[in-house]
Parts: sequence; structure tokens; C-alpha cells
Amino acid sequence: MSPLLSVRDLTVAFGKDASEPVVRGVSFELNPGETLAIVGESGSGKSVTALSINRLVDFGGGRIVGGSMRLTRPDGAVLELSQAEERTLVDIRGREIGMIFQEPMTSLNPVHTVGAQIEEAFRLHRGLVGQAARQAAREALDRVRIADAEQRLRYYPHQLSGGMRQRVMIAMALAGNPRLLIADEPTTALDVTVQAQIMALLAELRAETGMAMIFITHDIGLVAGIADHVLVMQNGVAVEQGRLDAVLDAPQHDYTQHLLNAVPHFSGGRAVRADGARAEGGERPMVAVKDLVVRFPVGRGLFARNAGAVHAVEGVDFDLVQGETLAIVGESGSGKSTTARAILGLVEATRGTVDAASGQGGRPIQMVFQDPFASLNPRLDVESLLAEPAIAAGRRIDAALRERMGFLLEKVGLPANCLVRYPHQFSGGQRQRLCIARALMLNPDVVVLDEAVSALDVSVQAKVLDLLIDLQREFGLAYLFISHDMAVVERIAHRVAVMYAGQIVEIGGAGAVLSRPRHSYTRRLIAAVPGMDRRRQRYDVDTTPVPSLVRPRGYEPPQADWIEAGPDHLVRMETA
Amino acid sequence: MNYLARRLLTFPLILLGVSLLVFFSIRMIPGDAITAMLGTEAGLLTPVQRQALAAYFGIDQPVVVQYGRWLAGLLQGDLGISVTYGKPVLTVILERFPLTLELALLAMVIALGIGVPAGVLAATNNERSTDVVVRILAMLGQSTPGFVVGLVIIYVLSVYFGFVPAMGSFTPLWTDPLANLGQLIFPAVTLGFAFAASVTRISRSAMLDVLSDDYIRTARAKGVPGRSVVWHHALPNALIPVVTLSGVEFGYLLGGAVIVEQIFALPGLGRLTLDAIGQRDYALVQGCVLFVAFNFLIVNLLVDLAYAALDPRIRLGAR
Amino acid sequence: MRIVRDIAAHPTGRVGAAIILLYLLLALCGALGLTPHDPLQQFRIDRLQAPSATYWMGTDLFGRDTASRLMIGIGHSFIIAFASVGLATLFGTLIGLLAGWWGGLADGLFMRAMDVLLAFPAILLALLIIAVTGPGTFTSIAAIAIVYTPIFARVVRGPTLSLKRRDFVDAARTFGSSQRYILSRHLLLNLVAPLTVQVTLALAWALLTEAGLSFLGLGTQPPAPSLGLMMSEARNLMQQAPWLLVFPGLTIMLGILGFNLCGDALRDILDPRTQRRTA
Amino acid sequence: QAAELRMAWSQDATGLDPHTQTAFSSLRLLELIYEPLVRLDAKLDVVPAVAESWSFSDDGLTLTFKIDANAKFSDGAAVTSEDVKASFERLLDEATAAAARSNFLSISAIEAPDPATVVFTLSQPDAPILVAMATINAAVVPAKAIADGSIATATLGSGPFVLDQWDPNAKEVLSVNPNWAGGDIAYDGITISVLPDETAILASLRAGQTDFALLNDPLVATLVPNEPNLQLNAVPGLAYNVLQLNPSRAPMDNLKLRQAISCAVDRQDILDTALVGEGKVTGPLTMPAYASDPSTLFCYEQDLEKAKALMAESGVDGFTAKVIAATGEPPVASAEAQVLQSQLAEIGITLEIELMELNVYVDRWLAGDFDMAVALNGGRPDPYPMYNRYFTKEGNLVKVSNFTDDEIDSLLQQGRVETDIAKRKEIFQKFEARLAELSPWIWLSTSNLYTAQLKTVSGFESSATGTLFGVTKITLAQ
Ligand SMILES: Nc1ncnc2c1ncn2[C@@H]1O[C@H](COP(=O)(O)OP(=O)(O)OP(=O)(O)O)[C@@H](O)[C@H]1O
Ligand SMILES: Nc1ncnc2c1ncn2[C@@H]1O[C@H](COP(=O)(O)OP(=O)(O)OP(=O)(O)O)[C@@H](O)[C@H]1O
Ligand SMILES: [Mg+2]
Ligand SMILES: [Mg+2]
Repeated sequence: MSPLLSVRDLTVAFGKDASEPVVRGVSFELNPGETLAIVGESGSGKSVTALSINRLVDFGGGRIVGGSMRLTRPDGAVLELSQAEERTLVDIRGREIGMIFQEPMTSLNPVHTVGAQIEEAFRLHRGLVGQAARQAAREALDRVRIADAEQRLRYYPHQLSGGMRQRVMIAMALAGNPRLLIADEPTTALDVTVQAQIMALLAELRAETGMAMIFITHDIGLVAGIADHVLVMQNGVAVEQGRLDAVLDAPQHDYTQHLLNAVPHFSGGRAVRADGARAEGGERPMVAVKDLVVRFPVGRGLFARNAGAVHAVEGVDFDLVQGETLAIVGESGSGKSTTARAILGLVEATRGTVDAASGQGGRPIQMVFQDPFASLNPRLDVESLLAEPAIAAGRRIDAALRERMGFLLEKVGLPANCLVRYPHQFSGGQRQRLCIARALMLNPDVVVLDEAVSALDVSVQAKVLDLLIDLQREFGLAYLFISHDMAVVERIAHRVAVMYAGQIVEIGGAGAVLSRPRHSYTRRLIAAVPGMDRRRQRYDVDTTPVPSLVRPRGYEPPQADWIEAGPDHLVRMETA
Repeated sequence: MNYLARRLLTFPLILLGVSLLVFFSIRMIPGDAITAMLGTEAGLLTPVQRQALAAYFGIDQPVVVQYGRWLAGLLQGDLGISVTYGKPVLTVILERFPLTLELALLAMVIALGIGVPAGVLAATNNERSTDVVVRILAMLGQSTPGFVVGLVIIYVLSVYFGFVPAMGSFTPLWTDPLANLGQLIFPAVTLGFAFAASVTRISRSAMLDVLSDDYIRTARAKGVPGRSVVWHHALPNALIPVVTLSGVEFGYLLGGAVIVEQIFALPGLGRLTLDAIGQRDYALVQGCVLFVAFNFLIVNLLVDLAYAALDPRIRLGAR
Repeated sequence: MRIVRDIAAHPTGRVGAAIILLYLLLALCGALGLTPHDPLQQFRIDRLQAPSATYWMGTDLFGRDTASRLMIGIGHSFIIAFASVGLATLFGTLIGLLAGWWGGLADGLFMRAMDVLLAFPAILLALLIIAVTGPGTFTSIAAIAIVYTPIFARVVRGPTLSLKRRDFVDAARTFGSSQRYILSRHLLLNLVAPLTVQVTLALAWALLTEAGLSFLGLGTQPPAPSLGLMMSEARNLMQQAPWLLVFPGLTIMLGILGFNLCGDALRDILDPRTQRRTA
Repeated sequence: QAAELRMAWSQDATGLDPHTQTAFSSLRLLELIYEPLVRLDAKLDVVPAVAESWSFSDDGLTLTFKIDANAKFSDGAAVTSEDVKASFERLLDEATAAAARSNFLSISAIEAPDPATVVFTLSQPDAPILVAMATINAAVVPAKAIADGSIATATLGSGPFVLDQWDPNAKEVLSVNPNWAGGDIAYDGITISVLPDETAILASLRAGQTDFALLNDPLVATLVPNEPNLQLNAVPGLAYNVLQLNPSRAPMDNLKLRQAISCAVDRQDILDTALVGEGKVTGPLTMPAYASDPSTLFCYEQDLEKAKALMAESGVDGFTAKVIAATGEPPVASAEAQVLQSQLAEIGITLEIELMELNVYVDRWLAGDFDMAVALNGGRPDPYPMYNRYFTKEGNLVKVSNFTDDEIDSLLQQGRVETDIAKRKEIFQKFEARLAELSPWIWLSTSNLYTAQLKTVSGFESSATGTLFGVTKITLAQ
């Protein structure tokens, strides 16, 4: 049997200059029904490789400067993708090669309903029109487990949460029944429960249709769960590839070994930090949040009155003391980012107070935003971006500042020569590191990190986490660390707060919360954590409906009752 | 309060501003209705005669009193009487408006019909020869004064076709559609020509921006053919600046296109205003300006509604 | 300096820059009196001469040398175009930016004031300014600037509204960046693309508006040549002396082509995302 | 089948009251609708209109008119002496604000002894009064229209046509007045289109969509003969192009300097350049009956030597003056100013041209607020009404000319009361020579008045007054 896709010596470059390709001589083969996972450093060329296969790099300014990519078509003919005409490629895309992208936020067309976008795929690939297309689109949404599919079809992308958008993307990609699905970090930035659902979905679909899959991720846990083969990339080169077990159990290349060593293992709260635990009632809180409520009015368009409000954050209390890391975990849309934004004064609190006693010298709280690309001005080069906090504090760009930039860039694993580059020239993970470096420029007292390491490959992630911990030890920084990666949380957090539907449902010492979760949501969350040891796992599809946060005008939630589950471990009583 | 109502509430305020500005400024320009009517012969008038004429033209009172009276009339929907036309100002304006509106609409249709496809074509062929050709054509359109285009059209028509579009008076669409079109199509082309050039440039630029967005990549990955990517996925996202430009331009056109009206001898709002200024027919000038301003506000509102229609994030309130 | 180098490297920007440079040179020569003939001198016996070795672009009704007049006219017209568009860009951008940024009442007031201006017929405006200042170059500049200011305000306000909600602006706020810094570095810089397009459009419009004002006798005063004035003076001579219309017309066209190409190149160069596309 | 004359002009009438409308364009329309007592023929001789005959008493103090028995208003009512009396009383009433009133101030009484006779009693002999009556500003309007105040809004005249529809600045529709006493008209009516751009008028003629048109711009008019299907009618008009100096401002108060300017100006060159040769160099008087040969006037040939000598004599050593001109009014104003600018530069005078909108110009002009002004001033068939306003001591426009001279004043007065034609000619010849020599203004040339027509149109008679009354003679070939 000939392989479905056979890639030989793929070399890809950007711009005029072919002398510095970003992907160099990558080769692999993929048989029908198999899954190849591409892992590796952030910026190593994973996305570029993926985009080369269906030749979308052409539209991003890239060029395939060498190598071959042969695709076996359903009729047995072999097509050389690197030479194919655009006309042929249009037929291939979607129908034979489906693709899911890294950024769910920007990958859907904002002016068309998701229904229309899915229907379009059915029209293109199955020739369905009108009622039949609508019917198919609805089934597709059902298939990716979006509730109320009928209504959701009429929604526009901006009305959906990130997880939902990602599922819409998947529904679209699957409409053509592709024989090869390329998924480029389909779950980054999604919370673990949603991630688990999406993984389950992909696994199920693969089983149903026998499609092959290229799965790009930096999460070795996911790789373990889904891949048959693994390809490890570093710096544009495939440094190692082989069967899953072979690579995971007996890595040959240094980098692979390094990578696997760096993988954080979630150990159910057994490996939480021992240092810097909070002295009982001793420290003055750096940030004290009392009964924080944030609601967003729901405007039904230009001409209607406010119908109600999204209760994004509903009565959140916590404090954060010097030298401490408080992790906030929770499902997508539960109000984590909104809480962070309220602390920084970027959204107005409807009620409640945020006391940010900015300890020494009144330095402002720094924040790393969830979407790194959006928080970098696309028209400024890295130097200007990094200098901004310092300039805001009244300093000028001088040698000392440059030195600091160089230091931090090195610490987060970026070369110092990237100072003259612009944000779009970095990979997702690289951008995230820029943001972290920027937040640390001034040695702040408090840093809010919103999914700050989610797009980083494990080795860099480990480095960055080490950096954060070092700085914390040295300068007594306090972190508010928002993440969905329980392994990371376990490594860095002193305390953990679990949010669900705008409220904290469980809060306490990391060890207690992670090892003895009491709230049902916390339990589900922990159960969904993937791990290296959970190979070829059958993900169960979770059908718990996502609670709606939209409430009618004047709605007030009932008072919370708290159960004390142990010292520094509070759990919200569940109703029914 | 509802957005539409809020917008509508600002209208009287703006109109008041416009009315103040026009009322006092028009009186600041040297010359008045008397010199306009009599020219240099006005120098022969005795003071008594002058006073009589001033009373006749309603300019014998202090300006503030005149404004008060006019405003009082305005509040009752009375824009005053035009002394040159001997008719209520509103009547005069409404006689001219159908032509102006139709001309503006035709010019818009021509401009958008040419400009948007041309801009899209240029953007999708960025820096290739098609792009360069389109840009040069757009530049041609942008740089040819309307009076030249108009004069050339008339010249060519009259010399080579022994024909000129009906001039002088206006045949409304509803009395004779064919004659109406024959009369307006050439002026509309003259106007649309330059306007199309701007539209081309704006749509090219907006398309270039949109084409590098992520969702375009998604569409391509889905296997959407290039043409559909451009028209169906990119274009709607690129239309907002085009709508902005068209709104402004359409607003201007609704104020009348003086030069084209002059060359093609069309009795439109532009010449009406210009003639009224020339004849110092204050009531008419005020009426015209106010009317044009009102149109402008309506067009603005329509533009905002068009944004909402184009962009669901505006329509439905984005996060 | 880098910009100059970048434009020189840009395939079409280079052409545009060459045109602008040529015009600058011509205008400079004109200003220094290095014209083939005295642009104002009326060679009586040589009235309405077709282009020839002596008069490269022919002569006008008064026997003045068109080529020499064009050289002066370029300077004149382009000063008007640049000055008026410069003013309009400055004020329009400022108003649009602040209106969008502050929002609320300021937005309402500013933009409604712009509406009032926009709604006001340009000719009436020009007449008014003439009444105050007398006709001429300054009047043209002021009138054109006032007409285009609201357009710039609008072009800027829309994107400002969406930019101010972007994460990078929020990020800047968390650093405690000053308002001025945010406005100039984060907003203005991202407005460059729409602005450059608008500026090149407006430059073209300004040249034509100046011609239109001259057509109505409100623009540049004779005998000082502006391209627009030359064209409007020539319009009734279209049949007897077409060169009087053709040469200024071509000059305007080529100039606008220059602006546009430079503007597009600038837009590409200043937008880091398109750099690679044309690099 | 109804034949109509399709006419076009670029400027429309501004109003319908024949007594108060003075604009050229208004007069052209009203002349087709109303009639004065007498009118001027193509040779500028006074001929009957509403009046069939007239006579001065020997002392020149009574003027008696006999009204044509056939004269009828378009509603069929006869024109009576009461109508004439009422018309003139209205004219003389200051509240009417008739600019022509100043021409009739010598009328002390009007009587209508019988329906066919009107007697004007004058306070002093007034030779030019008859010519002054030969304009539409002295039209005979129905007494009842005066009584009910409808003159400005409705037209009811005794002229050749009836105004059926007036759409200002767009079009007029006229039909033949069946009651007109002047004879038959060979077609049924006229539609006049207002085409503000004269090139468009030419195109419309060329395309055969207009039969007959009034043109102002010599640049356009000179193109007409090139068109095989068109014919141009040109007559020198009475109006004159002039550079008005303001002798109340230094250094124009200096006679030598003014004379230097007069000598420095090459009138023929201005005519050839700015007016493309269309017109005639003229002295102050433009009516053929009185005009002298320009070459006899002071310095009418350009003489730069003399100009420089006079400059030196004047003691003024070059100066800068602002010259005002109205845009497009006349179309050649800006061109004239530019040629003048170049000519005066040769004797060290720098002119700055200020072009302005017509009304602004008129305002400045009336206030005498200028150093110099390029103007096209209206002419009259008679010298006295033409110049008394500017150059007699009590002239209404002395503040515009800012110039009086005892001899000029007395010559004008003599000319006014003198009824003997030969003697009048002599007086005005002196007047003209002196005026040219004193050079308060620099008279340049007359302009041609143009009409253009399809060759299928024949019979039109042009007149130096510019009237279109000649259209009544037109016949249209099929
Ligand atoms: N449009 C572009 N222009 C220039 N360089 C680019 C472009 N896109 C990517 N690169 C460079 O190519 C390299 C590979 O990028 P790629 O996006 O494939 O990384 P990745 O492996 O997907 O990383 P991540 O895990 O962070 O997404 C990076 O060094 C990046 O800087
Ligand atoms: N500006 C806004 N207007 C309206 N609703 C908003 C706005 N910002 C956030 N929301 C809503 O508030 C809720 C909480 O959003 P938030 O971004 O805080 O979630 P999150 O916990 O950070 O989720 P994720 O893990 O997906 O980032 C969501 O339902 C979101 O739709
Ligand atoms: Mg990537
Ligand atoms: Mg979030």
C-alpha cells in the first residue's frame, strides 16, 4: 500500500531570501488512518510545515524552495503538491486535506454566520444547497457537540466562546470528509475540559472515517493520547521521528530527551511547591479582591434596549500576598480573564472592590494577556514593545534598558537579535514569550499571567516557569496565574482558585485543592488532564451543558454557602 | 434609549448650528440682494428707494431680528419665500431635488459598479501588471477635472454624433424614463468617473488589509475557490471604508454638483445654491444649505446603518 | 533616511518618487527663474502658438510660454495641495482621534461640529473666506483644508474606535503609559494605512478642487499660474489650442500618479506585515 | 403644426418687473413681453412702439405722445394714456425703486387728456429724455396691474410675446401674443433654455438642438463661423471696456501719471488679445452718431516714449496698484487685466489683479473702493445719460468715478438742453476729447454683441443695444 502522503526534503523560505529557510529538509510519510504528531520547539517550523502541505504558505509570503510532497489521491493517482497548480489545489483543500488552525479567535469570518460558513463547506464538497446544506450543517454542529445547533447556526463568530469557535472550525474541516486532517494546535488556549472534548471528537471521527491526521502540538500529554507516529522538530529540522512508543520511551536525539524530561507531569497535587508558603495572616495582601462583580450589558444590536447582562464575574473574593502565586483555573468563559482585567482596571467592576496596594514604590501591576498577538502592537518592533513599560515609568531607552531586554529575551529563550523584528514575524509561542519579557521589564510587584505559557513547548515552558519562580524568590513577586494546564499549575502555584460560571467554586492551598478536589467541577477538571502515561486514551465525550451566564435584568444570584474542607480550603456548596 | 432615536435627537441641534453659521456668514459676504438685482445701477438709487428695496427683500431689520423671525418660521416648517423665484423656498428646492437625487444615485451606481471590482482586481494582483494598469486608470480618473470630462463628452457627442443630452430643463423619470436617462447618463458618468477612481483606491487598500487576515486562510484551507474567497469572504470585510467614502461623497453629491450641473445645464441643487448666493437670495441660500445639511445627516445615518448591516459585530454589539 | 531607501527599493514607489523628485526639481528651477522663458512675459506676436522648438508646449492667449508657466504652476499648485491637505490631515486626525478616544460627549460634540462643516457647501465657504481675507493662495488653502478636515476626522475616528479596544492598548494602560504615548504610538501608528491612502486621495482632490475654485474664479489669482487655473483658463480654447488643456492636464495626472505610487509604497513600507510581500 | 424657436442663453432674467430689473439678461426677456412708448431701431434711431407719434413743444418743455390705436395688452385690453401715466408715476415714485427714475427727474407733470394722448411737462429742456424712454425700463404696464401690485409676479404686456412659463435659471416658454400691434410673427412661440456654459450652447447649436442663441464670450463666438450649419451675428455694442482709475487716490490724482498710463496702453493689443480682435477701439462715446474717430483722441496709439516722459514729468517713479475685476463679468475681464498688467509693467507700474465675485465687485465699485477697476460699463444711445451719472457734479456715481471737471460738467449740461443735433455733436466731441485727455479712465474698446443661429433661421436683426427684439422678424426654414 502506498502512503497517503509522502514528504521528502521539504524546504520552505520566506521572502526573497531563499538562503535562510525556516523549514529545512523535513521528510515523513503518513499512511491512511494514521496519526502523526509533530512536536517541537515553538518557532521550529511546525505550523509552516503544515501550511506547506496544502500550499497555504504561498499566501503568507512563503515559498517552497525544495523537496517534494506526494499525495495519493482517491483514484490512486499521485499528485506532486509542491508543483501543483492553484486550480488543482483548490480541489484538494478541504476535500482531501482539511485543516484546523491554532487561533480560534481570528480564524472565522466575522461577517458570516457560522451556519453559512459550515454550509459553504458542504456546498463545495458535497454539492449540497439550501435545506440540505442547512440540515448537514446542523448535523455537523451536533457532531462536534454544540448544543442548540439549530440556533447556533444563526450566530456570528463573535457570539461564540473560543471553544465553540474551535468546534465550528472542526465541523467545517470535517464537512469535506477529508482523508487527511491537519490540526495545528487545535486546543491551545482552551481549557482542559473543552480540550478533552475536542480530542475525543477527533479520535471518534478518526475511528469513524478512517482519516489520517497530522496533529501539531507542544503538549506531549496529548501526543501520548492520540498519535501513532511522532516527529520532533527543532529549528526547522526534523531531529527525530518514529513510532509513538519508540520516541517517548527511547528518545535518541538530545533535544527529544530534553523535551521529554521537561514535560511537566501532573501528579494530582503531590508535587506542589513547598517554598514560600503563606505565613498565616502575616503578609499584607498585595491585591485584595472583595465581592467582585462584573456584568456586561447584552445589547441586542443597535436599536434595542439592554435585554439583560452577562454575569461574567459574580461575587469573587480572594487576596494575593507578596511572593505568592495564586492560580486561577476553570473552564473557558468562566470569567478568569475578566477577573484579571477588572484587577487592572481594564473593565469596570459592577460592584465590589479591588485593592491593589502596590507595595514598594507604587509600581503598576503588569499583565500578560491571553492573546499574545493582539496585545502586541503590530507596527512596533520588539525593542519599542519591550521598552514601553520603562518609558511609561519615565525612563528612556538607554544601555541599561537594552541590557535588561537582552537579559530577559535570553531568559525566555529568544535571540537578542530579534529586537528589530515585528510581531507578525514570530510564531505563536515566541510572541507569548515577548509578552512575558515585557511584563518583567521593570521587576513589578504583581504580575497577572493569563494563559501566559499555553502556547509554549514544554522545554521553553519549563525555562519560563523557572524564570518566574526565580524572580519570585529573588524579588518577592506575586503572580496571579491563569491557566488551564493543571501540570503547570501544580508546578507554580501556592494556592489555587477554581472558577466556574463566574464564581469561585473552590479555593485553597494547591496541594489540598489538587489532591483532594471537593467540588464536582474541580473533579471533572482534574479527571480531564492528559498525561504521558495515558497513551492512546479513549477520551470520553463530556456532555455537561455549559451554563449560560446571560441573566435577565435585575437578576441577583443566591448567596453562596461555603464549606470549610480543611485548613485554607473552601468549597462552594453545590445546589442540587 | 434606542440608538436611532438618540441619533435623530441630535439632528435639530446640528441643523441649528448650520442655520446659525449660514445665516450670519452669508450676510458677511459683501453685496446684497439690491446690488445683485441692479448691479452697478444700484448706485443710482436714492436713499428712499434703497430703503424701499431693503424692505421688499426683508433685509431692513437688524440681523438678529431677521434671524429670530426666520427661526420662528422655521419652527413652523416655513423656510421663507425666495425673492428670485417668488415661491416658498421649500417648493423651489423640492422642484430641484429629484434631479439631484437621481444624478447622485446614478453616479454612485457607476462609481461603485466600476470602482469596487477594479479595486478588488488590483488588490488580488498586488504589484502585478493588472494592479499597475488599474492604478494608472484610477489615477487618470482622479486627476481629470470634472469640467474637462464634461466638456469633452459634450464636444465629442455634438461633433461626432450630432447630439447633445437635453439641457436646460429636467425631464423627470416618471414622465419619460428614456429621455430622463438620456439626459442624466452623461453627467452621471462625468461625476462617477472621478468618484470611481477614489472607490478603486480605497477598496484596493482595504482588500489588501483583509486578504492577510486569518479567516481568509481558513476559507482557503476549506477549499473555497480563489474568486469566492475574494468576493464572498474578503469583500464584505473590506467594504466599511468604501461605505464611509461613498457616504461622504454621496452626501456631497446630494448637495448638488455645481460644475457638472453648470456644464450640462441641469437645474440641480448645486446651481440653485450657487445662483442663490449670486443673487443674494438669502432665504433660498439658507434653505438650500439647511436642506443639504439635513440630507447629509440622513446619509450619515444610513452609512451607520450600512456598517451595522455589513458587520454583525456592530449590529449585535461586540465583546 | 531609511524610508527614502525603502521607497527607492520599492518597485512602484521608486517610480512615484522619481516623479515627485522631477516635479520638485522643476518647481525649484521655476522658483529660481530657470525657465525657458519668463512665465509672465506676453509675446504678443506669438499668441496661441502650437508647440514648437521655441515654445515646447506652445503659448497661451497672451503669448505666454506654457512650459515656463507649468514650471511655476507646479510649485504653486503643489504648495496649495500640500498645505491644505497637510492642515486637513493635522486637524482632522487630531479631532477624529480625540473624538474616538474620549468618546461620549466629546465625540458627539466634535463629530457633530464636523457634520456641520461637512454639510456646509464648499463654495459658500470659499466665498466667506474670501470675504474675510480676499482671494488668492491663502484662501484656496484655507477653503480646501476646511472642506477636507471633517473627512479626515471621520476616516480616523472609525479605526480609532476599534483600536482603542484592542489588547495592545489595554496593555499600554496597564504599564501606565501616558495618554500621549498611547495616542501617538499605538493609535496613530496603526492609522497610517488608512491615512496614507486618504492623504493621496485628498492630494488629488485638492489639486482638482483648486482647479474648480479657479474655474469659479475663487482660486489662484491671475497671472500667477496654477495648474488648475491654467486648465480653467484654457477650457474655452479647447478647440483652438488643445495644448493649453493637455499639458497642464498631463502634468496634474503625472503628479497625482506620483503621489499615489509614493503613498502606496509608503503604506507598504510602514506596514510591517506587507513588507515581506513586496520585499 | 406648431413651430417654435428654440433659443438658449447663458444668463437668465433675475426678475419680471420691467421698471426695476436692470440686468442685461432681464431686459432681454422683458423686451419680448413689454413695450416702451418708443424704441430704438438697429441704427439707434427712435421709432414708434406703443406711441405712434410724438412731438416736443418749441420751448422743449412739453412732450406729447399719440398712442397707437392698435396697441393692446395680451389680455386684449387697449393700451390707454392712463396706463402710460400710471406707468410713469410708478417709475417716479421712490418707493418703486426704479433705477431709471434718475433719467426722468425733469418730468414735472403727466397728463392724459384723452385715452390716446399723453402729455409730459418738463421742468427744463431735456433732449435725451426721448432716448431714455426708449428702454424697457420705461415700459408701459397696465394701470390695473399697478393697482393690484402684480407686476413683479405676473406679466401682462403689450409686446410680441406672452410669458407662459418661467422656471428661473432653467427655462422660459413664450407664445406669440395674438394682440400684438407690431405685425405677424412667423412662428408660434419661443422656448428659451438657460445653458450656463457657453461651450454647451455651441454644442447644442452644432447638434441642431438649438435654433438661436445669445453668446457673451468672444472665445466661444469666434468658433461659430467654423461650423458649417451655423451663422454668427456680431454687432459692436454700446457698452465699453474701460480701465477705471481712481483719481481720488494717489498717485492717480496726478494728471501726468494718468496720461502716462493712457499712452502706455496699447488698446489694439488688448482688443486683439483679450477679445480675440472682436470689437473696436473706442473713446468715451460709443454711439456711432456721436463717436469721434479714436485716432483723434489723446494718445490713442501706444506711445511708450511719451508715456515715459509723462511718467518722469509726473514725478511718480513706479508704483504698485491693485486692479479689481469681476470673475466672468464680462468673460474677458481677467484677460484684459492681464494684458494691462503686462503693458503697464513697461513703464514701471505693477498691477496686482484682484478677481472677485460679481456682487463683491459691485459693492467695492459702488463704494469707489479700488485703485483701478476693469469694467464693462453700459452704453446709451445718447451721451448725456451715459455720462452724467459719472462726471457731472451731482451725478449719482461721482463717488465711483471720483472725478469732476468744470469744463466737462458744463459741456454735459449744454449737451443736455441742446436740441439741435449738429450742435450737440459738436459739444460732445469736445467733451469726448477733453475726457480722453484728462484720462480719469482709460477707455479701451467696445465689445461685440453676438447671437448665433442655425442657417435654417433667417431674418434676425441685431442691434447695438443688444435687444433681441429682432427675433420677431425671424423665419424658420423647414
Ligand atoms: N510570515 C512569516 N514571515 C517571516 N518569518 C516567519 C513567518 N511565519 C513564520 N516565520 C518564522 O518561521 C519560523 C517557524 O514558524 P512556525 O510558525 O512554523 O513555528 P511553530 O513551530 O508553529 O511555533 P509555535 O509552536 O510557536 O506555533 C519562526 O522562526 C518564525 O519566526
Ligand atoms: N466585553 C465583553 N462584553 C460582553 N461579554 C463579555 C465581555 N468580555 C467577556 N465577556 C463574557 O464574559 C464571560 C467571561 O469571559 P472571560 O474572557 O473572562 O472568560 P475566561 O475564563 O477568561 O475564558 P477563556 O478560558 O476562554 O479565556 C464570557 O461569557 C464572555 O463571553
Ligand atoms: Mg505554530
Ligand atoms: Mg480568558
